[in-house]
Amino acid sequence: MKQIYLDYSATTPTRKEVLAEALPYFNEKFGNPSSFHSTGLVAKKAMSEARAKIAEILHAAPEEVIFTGSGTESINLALKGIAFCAMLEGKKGVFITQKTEHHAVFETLEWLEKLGFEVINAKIDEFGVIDLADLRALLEENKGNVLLVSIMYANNEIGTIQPIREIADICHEYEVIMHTDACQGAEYLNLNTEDLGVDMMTLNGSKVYAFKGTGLLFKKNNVKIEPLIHGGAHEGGMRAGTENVAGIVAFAKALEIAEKEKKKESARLSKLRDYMIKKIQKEIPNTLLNGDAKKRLPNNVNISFEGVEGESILLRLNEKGIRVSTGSACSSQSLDPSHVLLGIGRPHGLAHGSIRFSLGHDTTKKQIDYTIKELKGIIKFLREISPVWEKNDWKRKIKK
Amino acid sequence: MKQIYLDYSATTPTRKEVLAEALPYFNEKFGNPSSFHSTGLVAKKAMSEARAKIAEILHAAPEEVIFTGSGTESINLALKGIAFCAMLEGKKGVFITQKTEHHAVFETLEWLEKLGFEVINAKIDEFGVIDLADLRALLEENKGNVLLVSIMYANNEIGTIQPIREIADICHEYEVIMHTDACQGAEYLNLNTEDLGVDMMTLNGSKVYAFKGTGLLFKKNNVKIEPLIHGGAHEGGMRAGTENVAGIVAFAKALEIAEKEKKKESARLSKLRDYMIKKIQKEIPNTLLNGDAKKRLPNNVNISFEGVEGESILLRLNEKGIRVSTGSACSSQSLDPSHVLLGIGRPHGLAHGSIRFSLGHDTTKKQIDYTIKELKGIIKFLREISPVWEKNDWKRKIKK
Amino acid sequence: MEGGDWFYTGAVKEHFMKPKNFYKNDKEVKNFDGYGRVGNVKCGDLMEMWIKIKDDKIKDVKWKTFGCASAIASTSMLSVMLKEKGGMRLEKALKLTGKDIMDRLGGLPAIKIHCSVLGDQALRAAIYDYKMKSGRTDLKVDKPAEFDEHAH
Amino acid sequence: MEGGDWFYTGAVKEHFMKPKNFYKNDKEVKNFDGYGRVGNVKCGDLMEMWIKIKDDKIKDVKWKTFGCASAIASTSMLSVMLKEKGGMRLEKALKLTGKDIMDRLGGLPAIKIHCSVLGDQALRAAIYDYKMKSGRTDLKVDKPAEFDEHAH
Ligand SMILES: Cc1ncc(COP(=O)(O)O)c(C=O)c1O
Ligand SMILES: Cc1ncc(COP(=O)(O)O)c(C=O)c1O
Repeated sequence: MKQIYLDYSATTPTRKEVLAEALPYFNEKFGNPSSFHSTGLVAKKAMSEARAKIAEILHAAPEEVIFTGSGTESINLALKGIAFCAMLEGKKGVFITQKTEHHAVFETLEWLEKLGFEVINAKIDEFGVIDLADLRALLEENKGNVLLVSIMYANNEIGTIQPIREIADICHEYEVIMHTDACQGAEYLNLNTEDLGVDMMTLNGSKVYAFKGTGLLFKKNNVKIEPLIHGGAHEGGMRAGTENVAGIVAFAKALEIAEKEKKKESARLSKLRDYMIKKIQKEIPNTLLNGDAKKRLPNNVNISFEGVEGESILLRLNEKGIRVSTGSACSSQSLDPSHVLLGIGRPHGLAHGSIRFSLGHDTTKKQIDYTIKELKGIIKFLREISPVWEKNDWKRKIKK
Repeated sequence: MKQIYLDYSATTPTRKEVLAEALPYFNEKFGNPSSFHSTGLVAKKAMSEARAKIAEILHAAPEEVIFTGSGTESINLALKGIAFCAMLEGKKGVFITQKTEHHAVFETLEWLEKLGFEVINAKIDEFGVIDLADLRALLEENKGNVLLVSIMYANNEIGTIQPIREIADICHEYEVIMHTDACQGAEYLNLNTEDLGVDMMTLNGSKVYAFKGTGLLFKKNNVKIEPLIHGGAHEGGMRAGTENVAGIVAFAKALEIAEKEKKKESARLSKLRDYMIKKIQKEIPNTLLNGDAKKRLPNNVNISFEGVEGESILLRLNEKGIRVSTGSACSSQSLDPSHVLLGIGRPHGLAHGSIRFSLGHDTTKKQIDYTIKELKGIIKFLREISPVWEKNDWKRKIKK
Repeated sequence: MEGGDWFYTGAVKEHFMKPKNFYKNDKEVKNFDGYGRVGNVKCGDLMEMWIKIKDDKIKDVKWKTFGCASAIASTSMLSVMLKEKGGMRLEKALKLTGKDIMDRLGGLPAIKIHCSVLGDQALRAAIYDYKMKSGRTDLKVDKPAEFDEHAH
Repeated sequence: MEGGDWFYTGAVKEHFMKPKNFYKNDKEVKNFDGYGRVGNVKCGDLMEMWIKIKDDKIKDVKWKTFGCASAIASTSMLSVMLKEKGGMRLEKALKLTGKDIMDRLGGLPAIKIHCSVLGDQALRAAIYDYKMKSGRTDLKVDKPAEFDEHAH
């Protein structure tokens, strides 16, 4: 049975061209970039070129690109970097964010709360889009006290795209630094940081057909942060440790390809996405699209199926070779329903019954058709054995 | 010109068998271990098996192995993990270490000093071996206040091996937790944590023929630390972020091979090492071995050449295809002489004139002979153009 | 548990993919003697159970479950356990624990254990319902905490 | 600067691997007119320079250097600059800066710049020595900060 992978938002395979570009750095050009001899300098050169390539894509200076060991580390570096900087000056302060951020943002902020920082969530609407007026009000209310605003570029579960430029502009009116977690946006959205106006931005390799365990933080030169990992002058003193040269080379190659294919691939997938949403809603009754229909990642389809529970759908699809996700991969091991779906106001029943299909490079219309055919049967059966399908009334309440 | 790589302590190439084992996890078995579907579970299984393999080598429980993105991160996790734990309880305290630790340890501790923690160096002798009586005295003096003792297993520059078991025993007499940075020891020394008695231990992949950008922290279950990177339940909640599955698989394979070949390879290299030291000292006058002749890594030769400066030796050897290092790779970009050599009391002149040859898997006697032949000519020439070779008297003072 | 390319054991998979004795329509349970319902949608697990009693033995079982694979599988497995060997005696059925079901499933991941516990609770609720309807006050079963008077 | 498999420029490499005009023995500098020594072993860079003056021009230069590749290369390059085109006029030599040497080397990494600066200091020390010995008090050169009376 061929696998139909519809979980590209959880992670992507490494593309062949990307792996090929990186392979020599494992054993042929394996030097430590900090070494002074030729073997080291060859590695250093590869790293510098990768950095320059990415800087060009981001419209940034090379030294504004800090390579990290994951998207999560990059986020921790941005948020704690600002917090520790304040702490060393004997200050605390306020972080503004919103409810549908990735665990990496909200758990980091939860931890900073324990250290005495304050965290405030700006309001979002039922599609997960930030309320700009509320953000402005919060900035006004906490004037002089806000250390950072962190709002994700695109949501990993429901694909909602935030108005990053507008958010950055408002932050800058109040002279507040803005960070965005762009892990899910990199493949499809504009990464020009001049256009976006952000001060810091997180990307990772595992979502762009590069390596797991790679990430980066774009940080404008004028933004002062403390390092998260000490121990050497690597990455401009911002992230110590022997650099993952192969991973960095792969990351640059992958972003380069993404940039080249962005327009075409986004158009292709947006069409597939809309086709899939429409067809599911037509063929399966009592479903609900989560997230915004338009301000949405080209590859994201997130749907709640009334009366059934997500894991059961996931595992039955899995038996048909179809790989999908309930909420984010990170939370699959948790029993709580997705904080994102609860965050946009979905009742628990619907939050428990959601499936994220995330499309990607290898996704075809044929795969989508096959998936929907199988899905239809699965939902039908699970509803048949579900005690909430006919009896409960929450399903009627939420219908629009 | 064939390259003679004598800088294995800076980094190692990935071994063919190791790369082969890891390659499928880039695109064939590329799933996110947190994903619930089969593609995810296949990756999870590989990771679990890697963890179990390593746990067996360390004589630890699988959940006592926390994978990180480098040795440096592992060290930061151990040290800051303890510090933040204390901070959240409203406490500060003392860290005990010694002067020849890797930058990852001493720069992390320097940073913790800024946050209000105290750092004390235990005395070492001229070979870099810790003074156990002094350690005990410090523990006695600071009774009830010491949060952690961190002493490296083997030094990366001069190869000195510390009496880890004795250190751990003394720490435990005072009920103090002990961490060891074993990045340089993994290939050659006993990694059985029951034998060593340590509570935490750092290893990394880039020194054991696995991947750069991989590391781990062994942490006994009863040791409580705060995570360094928040954002998910990965690694038992101790290190969030999508796991570097390929890197983890590679790490386990590499440690497995190391364990198998440890005895034989240590014997082979010890012999080569002693041959090299003897031959250099015989053929080149006015040299000085740095570190202990016996309590020494099998692959480390570190020698000061009077009257010449290390970088010049390094670059002239490089022209002959020979790759060596002055001090640690990390500090190559710094003008200060090695903190390790100054730490064991070498005068600046000799500290500036040191070269580390670190042997490894591909090193042969023929390579050593060729290296010494070239080295001899290079030292001769550099001394000819050196103003300190005949005139200065520091060189005589230090001779023994 | 982390062993293969499936999260659960083979038995869980079997009972999840091909559940036994699940409720198909009202006619099936028309002459049943007890009914129980536990859990709620908020927690992500909800179960209904119908039992038919004869000679103090459980002669038939039907169920419905909203929940994850382990919830569905454990209810299915419970129904098999109750019906096998001519039907389980009520006395014994009342002693059944979540662990018994779990053991038959070959174990469950720690985080999922609460699901299988729901099965024995649904059973107890159904037996309590039977006790009330039949006047079998000798049956040692208390009113379930979540017992919904109106549903019965 | 991070461009290749060598840390420095081609010119640095050339002058480091094949340094020009370095001191070979005392006889060579017997009739030289000025001597300077700057730097110290502690900092990792130390330089000696001997100059021969004729008609206010530097006719010959010899040097010794303890230091990194850029220190050796920059002294070598300086010696070439001083001797070329029939020898540099003292006046012009006194205006030489570290940057001039660096430019001829095609640049140096920021962290290494201080090394090349040592070359012009050694030269100045040597010219000061010549000034003292020859009574050429018109030469605009001050006593070097590190001037070692006993060494001269
Ligand atoms: C002794 C020692 N500790 C720590 C490290 C840091 O490891 P990494 O470069 O993987 O961060 C190294 C090597 O770089 C080392 O030699
Ligand atoms: C939106 C978002 N932020 C952050 C991350 C974390 O990235 P990583 O897994 O590389 O740490 C992810 C994916 O896991 C993500 O989707």
